Amino acid sequence: MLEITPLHYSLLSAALFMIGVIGVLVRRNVIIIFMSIELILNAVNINLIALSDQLQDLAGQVFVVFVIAVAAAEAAVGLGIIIAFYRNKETVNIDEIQIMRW
Amino acid sequence: MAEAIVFWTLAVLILGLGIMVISARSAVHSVLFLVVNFLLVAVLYVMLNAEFVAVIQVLVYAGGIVVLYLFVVMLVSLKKAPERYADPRRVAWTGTLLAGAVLLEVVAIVVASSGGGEPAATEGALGAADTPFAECGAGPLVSCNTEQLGWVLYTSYLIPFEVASMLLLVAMIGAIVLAKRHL
Amino acid sequence: MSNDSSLLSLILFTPLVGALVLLFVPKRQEDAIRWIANVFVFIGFLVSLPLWFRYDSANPEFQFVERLPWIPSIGAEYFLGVDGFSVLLILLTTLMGVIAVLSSWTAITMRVKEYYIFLLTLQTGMLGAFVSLDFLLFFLFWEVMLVPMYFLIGIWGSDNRLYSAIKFFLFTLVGSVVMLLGILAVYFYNYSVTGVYTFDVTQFHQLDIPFDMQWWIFLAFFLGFAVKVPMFPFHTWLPDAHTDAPTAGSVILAAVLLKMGTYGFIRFSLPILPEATIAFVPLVAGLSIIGIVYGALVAMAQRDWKRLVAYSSVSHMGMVMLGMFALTPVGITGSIVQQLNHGISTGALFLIVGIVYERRHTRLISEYGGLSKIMPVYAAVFLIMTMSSIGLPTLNGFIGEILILQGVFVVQKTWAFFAASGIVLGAAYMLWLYQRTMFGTVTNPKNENLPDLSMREFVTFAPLLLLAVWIGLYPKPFLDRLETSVDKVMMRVDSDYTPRFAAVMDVDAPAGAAGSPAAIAANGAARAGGLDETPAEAVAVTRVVAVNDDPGGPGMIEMPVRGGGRRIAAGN
Amino acid sequence: MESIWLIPLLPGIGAAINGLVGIRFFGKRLAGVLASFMMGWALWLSFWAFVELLGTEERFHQVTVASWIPPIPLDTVDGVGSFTVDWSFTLDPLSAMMALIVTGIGFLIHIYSIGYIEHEPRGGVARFFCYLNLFCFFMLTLVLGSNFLVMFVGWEGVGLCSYLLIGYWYHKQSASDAGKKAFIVNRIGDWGFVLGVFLVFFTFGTLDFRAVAEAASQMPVETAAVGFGVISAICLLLFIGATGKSAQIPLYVWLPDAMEGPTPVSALIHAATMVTAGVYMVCRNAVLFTHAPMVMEIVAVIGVLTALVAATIGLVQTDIKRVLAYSTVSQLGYMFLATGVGAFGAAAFHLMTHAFFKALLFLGSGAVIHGMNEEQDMRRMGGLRQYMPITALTMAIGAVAIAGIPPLSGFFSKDEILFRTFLHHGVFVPDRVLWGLGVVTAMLTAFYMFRLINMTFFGAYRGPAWGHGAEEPGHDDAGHGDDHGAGHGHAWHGPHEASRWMTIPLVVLAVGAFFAGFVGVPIAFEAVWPWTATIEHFLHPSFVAQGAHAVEEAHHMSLLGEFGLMGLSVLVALGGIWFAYRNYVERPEAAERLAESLAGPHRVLTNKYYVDELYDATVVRGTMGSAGGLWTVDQRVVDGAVNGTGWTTIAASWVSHILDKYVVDGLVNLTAWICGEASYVFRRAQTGLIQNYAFVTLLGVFAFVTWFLVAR
Repeated sequence: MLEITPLHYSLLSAALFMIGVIGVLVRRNVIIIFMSIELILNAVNINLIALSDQLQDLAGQVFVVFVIAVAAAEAAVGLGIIIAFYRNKETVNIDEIQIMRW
Repeated sequence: MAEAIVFWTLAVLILGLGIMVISARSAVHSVLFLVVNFLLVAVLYVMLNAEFVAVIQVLVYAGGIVVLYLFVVMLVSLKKAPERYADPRRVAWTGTLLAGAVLLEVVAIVVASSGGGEPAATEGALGAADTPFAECGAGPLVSCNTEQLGWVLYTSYLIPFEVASMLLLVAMIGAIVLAKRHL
Repeated sequence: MSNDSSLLSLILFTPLVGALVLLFVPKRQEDAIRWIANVFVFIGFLVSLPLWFRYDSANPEFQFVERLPWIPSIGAEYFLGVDGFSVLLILLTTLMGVIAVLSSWTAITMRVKEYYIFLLTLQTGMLGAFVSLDFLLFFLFWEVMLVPMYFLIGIWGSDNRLYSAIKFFLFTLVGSVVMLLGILAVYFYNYSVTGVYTFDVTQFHQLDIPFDMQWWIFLAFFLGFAVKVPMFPFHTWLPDAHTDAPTAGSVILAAVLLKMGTYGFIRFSLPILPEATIAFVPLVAGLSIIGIVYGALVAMAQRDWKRLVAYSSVSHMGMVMLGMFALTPVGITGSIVQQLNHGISTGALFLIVGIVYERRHTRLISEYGGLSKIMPVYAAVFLIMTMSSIGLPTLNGFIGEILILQGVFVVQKTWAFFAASGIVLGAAYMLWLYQRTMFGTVTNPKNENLPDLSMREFVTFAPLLLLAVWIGLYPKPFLDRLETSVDKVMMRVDSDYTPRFAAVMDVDAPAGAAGSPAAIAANGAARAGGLDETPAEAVAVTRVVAVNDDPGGPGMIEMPVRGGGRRIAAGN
Repeated sequence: MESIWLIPLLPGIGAAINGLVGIRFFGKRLAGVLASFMMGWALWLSFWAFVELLGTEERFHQVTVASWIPPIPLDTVDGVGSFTVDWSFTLDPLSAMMALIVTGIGFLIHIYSIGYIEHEPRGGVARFFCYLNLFCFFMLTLVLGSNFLVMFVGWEGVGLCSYLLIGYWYHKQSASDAGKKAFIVNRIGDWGFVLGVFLVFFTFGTLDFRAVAEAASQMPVETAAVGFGVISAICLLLFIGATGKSAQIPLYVWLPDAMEGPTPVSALIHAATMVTAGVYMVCRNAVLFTHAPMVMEIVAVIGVLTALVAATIGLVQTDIKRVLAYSTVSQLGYMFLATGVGAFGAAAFHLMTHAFFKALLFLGSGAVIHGMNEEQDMRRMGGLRQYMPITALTMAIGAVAIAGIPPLSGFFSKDEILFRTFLHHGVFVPDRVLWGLGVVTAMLTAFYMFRLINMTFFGAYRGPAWGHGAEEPGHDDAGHGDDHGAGHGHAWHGPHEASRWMTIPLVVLAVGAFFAGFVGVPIAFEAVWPWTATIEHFLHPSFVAQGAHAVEEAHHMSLLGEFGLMGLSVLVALGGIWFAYRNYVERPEAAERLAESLAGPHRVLTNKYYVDELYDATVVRGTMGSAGGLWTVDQRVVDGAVNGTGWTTIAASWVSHILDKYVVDGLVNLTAWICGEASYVFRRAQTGLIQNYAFVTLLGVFAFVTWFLVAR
């Protein structure tokens, strides 16, 4: 309980991950859904860092760097899409973002 | 002992902030919670001897991405939050419950698999054996972490690194194209 | 000829380059387009002139040869080369191209850009057919020609242009499809003999294809070429196409496109399929004679000026075919010369129609009359061209006709007898046309102030007039250039024919050289000597005799026992 | 003598100049003078050539200018020959004489034309002289050419020129019709001619006259015993050509119509030179013809029949020029009669004298027509001798000459022909028959010529009245000038003598017509006139092969008989003249009564035996009909077949289209339809709500993890 092992980190990241997932599932606001995705990514990062520390392997950190890069890209493009969509539909309600069904 | 205290406070704070993020009414608030969340995660990284990543976390996430979110939130001026719309087709808490279930299962798996976690230091040697940077010695990755990371990035991960840069470039252009009213 | 190594390609692609350049000219600037087209086609003519001067008429081989792999997998090559026939026809093509483009300066006012692009593309297509010594390449250009012509007729034509255009296209296409079969047959036969896949025509010229196969292949080629000539039963596309085509189209059609068929016969059918050719002589000659008389008579019945000229060219082309299938040097020479003459005179006649059509927009002969009072220069040009068309001595038409008829006469008197009647009929319908349009008083008030030839229009006629007189008075340069080529063909169809250039050739040169007449001559001599008597030839002989003995007329043709060659028996 | 090729070339150059620049820029006088100058130059050259020829012993001079068709091997009867033609010209007695005639008469007629044509518009004058010069160019090529093809160049060329000159007043329908008729009829003749030429090459392997003659002289004479051989065929074909060019039966019909042309043209082309080309050609090939006696017989018969028929038609014509036209046809018949009986010298002799007096008569009639303001109908003339004495006198001389009154030229030539005919022993035709017909024709000739003279120059003036200045003389005759501008635009002051340009040639020709005969005085006159039969002796080398120096077989009979024949023909001629005088001067009404009493024959004659109608009904209608028929066939049958193929193809394509649309494509559509229907069920899953998808994903994760948990 007092000694912190990678196990704890993994549990933390899992919890955070699920929080993110819940956010994605529950919220209607697309922006917030995006933020939840960021949370999920962070959860993953935590896991990677922890394991890289335990395994004394830098690969984990490297991947984190890449994840961050991808996250940045994703945020940029995703938010761009949101702006464009909002400009046309005057809404960010995910329920109304279904023009591509069928 | 100190480490444990720090970890637990951090853990509680991170999870709490996470919940705040996904539950805040207004988007602005959740953005703010998100910033704090990221900062705390950065601290967590420092604890795990990943200074460089921690710095990146602060600079890119807290400094860049979140500001981006903030702008978007400002741009998207909603008359009423989407949550106000009654939506009979979907039940919020089914998702929550399911997520919770999954979480429990994972916890169970993790706990079971670890079985009274032995100290990480034991595997230190085998990790160090095939690490490409000999000059840092086989010791823990406390010292010259950034240097080693840079070394690895620019040698064995060079191609993915370049690809990532391309990805960012493309994303930048894409974002501009998307956000611009009319080209 | 190393210095001329790329002359033919230059000639071939200059018009195409012009077309490409035109693609980038905005279509509003019509005058610029006209200028560019004229300049390019004129350059094309200039670069073709060296052929006339540098062609070595003493050398029986193909000259200015270019040879590059094209589709190696099937042995098709980019293989160009010319001999006497193609040199003259290429020069005719480039000249007529200049004239056609120049003549449509004011005639074409809509879609000018596309018009000139099509015209230049057509030019390249025709030249390609004349220069290519690779059968597949020839076929490619042969088909390429169709498309621009189709659009020229279909877009810029008159009354029911679509009907005519489609008729023209389908008719020729049917023929060429059958021809393609023939080509493939030769191609695979050649492979079975030599084991090499090639479309090399000079190689085909040395094949000895078994007679039955020759017979079928000849039939295939015949359909392809006879449609284009056009010979009697296949001629009906011609009047329609001519009548509805724009002036330049008719000029090109008459002057060059029709020559494709005859050129095909002389280049492919005769040398590749000699025995079958001999077997088919009576059929072709018969159709030609029918064509001569028939075309002339139908021409007499026309009320439409252009249609009359079209039918007259049916008659003339019949003359050309007859001369060719006399299979005598004089006849073949005459038929080539007559092709040039037909190009010159009929082309000019279509230009002449075009000029009044541009002014009056009608082709009905009854609409005109008494024009020689209003347009004296025009009348004079028309008179000269009429005379050249009906074969007045000192003009070009005479040379061709006299050579053809003389060449035919020694083979079969009755043919010459009927063919010569075409001369009378020709005079009849042409003079009648001239009288109805040029003579008499001006009855139609619309004609009263038609402008005479403009400077540009006269310039289009000047070279034709010049050529008409030149060929009429001193055809020697033209005949000299044909000599060796004619002999090569003769040696194929007549195994014991002694070529005139035998002296020039050194016989003990390495004889199997590709297409070297020495080799062929030796081969022919051997066959004449009856050394290698293959069953195929035996078949050939029997078949030939069977086809060729005609009760009518004292037997002028007798089939020798050997080699499918033939000799003239003493008459009556 | 090496420059004889210049003789044809000079008029050619004149024609080129007049045609290219003259029509635009030259004045009337300049154009005429230029053309006449060229002719004069040519006359000068041919005169010196003639003198040189007399000077030398060698009678044949061949000048090759250039190679026309280079040698091309071609099979002939005996093995492979070589077909080659040169631009080469021959000067021999015959061609020298012809060249003199053409250039001489041509020159005079050019001079005459300057006066005759001056009422035409300026460009028209240059055009006229251009054509005239061009004609002389071709005619001289014809006579000087030393092989068949060069001759054929001239042969066709003169045809063209006569076409152009007959149709000179092209705005007249009749004129252009006549021109066309002339050309096409000539073409029919040329058809035979070219075939003959081909046969010549095929037989002898060459086209050169001399060489052909040499070869032919080696071959047997194809008498009735030998049979109708190659040479006979050649001669027959050539003669067909001659009938076309020289207006013999059956192709004579174009010549009378040719009178639509201006009178100088009729004089030059249709009297003196072109129409004699056929005779010249026969003489040129004398060796061939002498080897084909049967064809000679045909020639003689055709000749004499033509002479007779034309003469009878000439009896009743009222158009002055048409009378002369038929007289020309008849005289040509005489010439062919001569060649037919082997008297080539006599034929050439008559050709020459005829050239003189017939040109004279035509020019005279031109002067009359001119003076009568384009009046051509003799019934509207009469008594003109007081208005135009020179014309009257010269024409009278011409008439006497053609009638055959000694010592004028016509007498000698015609009598020579009759004499030789009398001696001739035919193959089929019994002796003396040809001679008899000839004599009859001689009488008819004398009659209609003097009928012409009398109706024109004697008796009372029957023409239109003329006023002074303004009012135009009213006349309504087809051949008259209202519709061709000449004689128009200036008021007509009555019949008047023509200008100097026209009278001087008349006088010169009259002198010629008077004395030309003395070069061929019959041998019978040896006693009184030492230079007998000069022209026959001169020409003789042209009629025999080079090698064969066959001495001219003497045609002799008793002097008495010969003089008797002469006397007879003179009497006959005088009889004709007297009859004409009696009917048209003493009692003009007698002619009408004669016509009424012989109404039937008269109608037939005035309608020219309905030959034109016959040809029109058969040949012309036939050709036109077949043309129209074939045109229909071409549209309906040949083209119909093509279109039929097209339609059947289209129909087939429709059928297959239906099949394709409702059967084959039907299956495809059915499949598609089933899928579509099914999709309604499945697509409900596709809400398009991202969160649904995410939820499902999570479900998947849940399932996976659960499995993982349970599995171990």
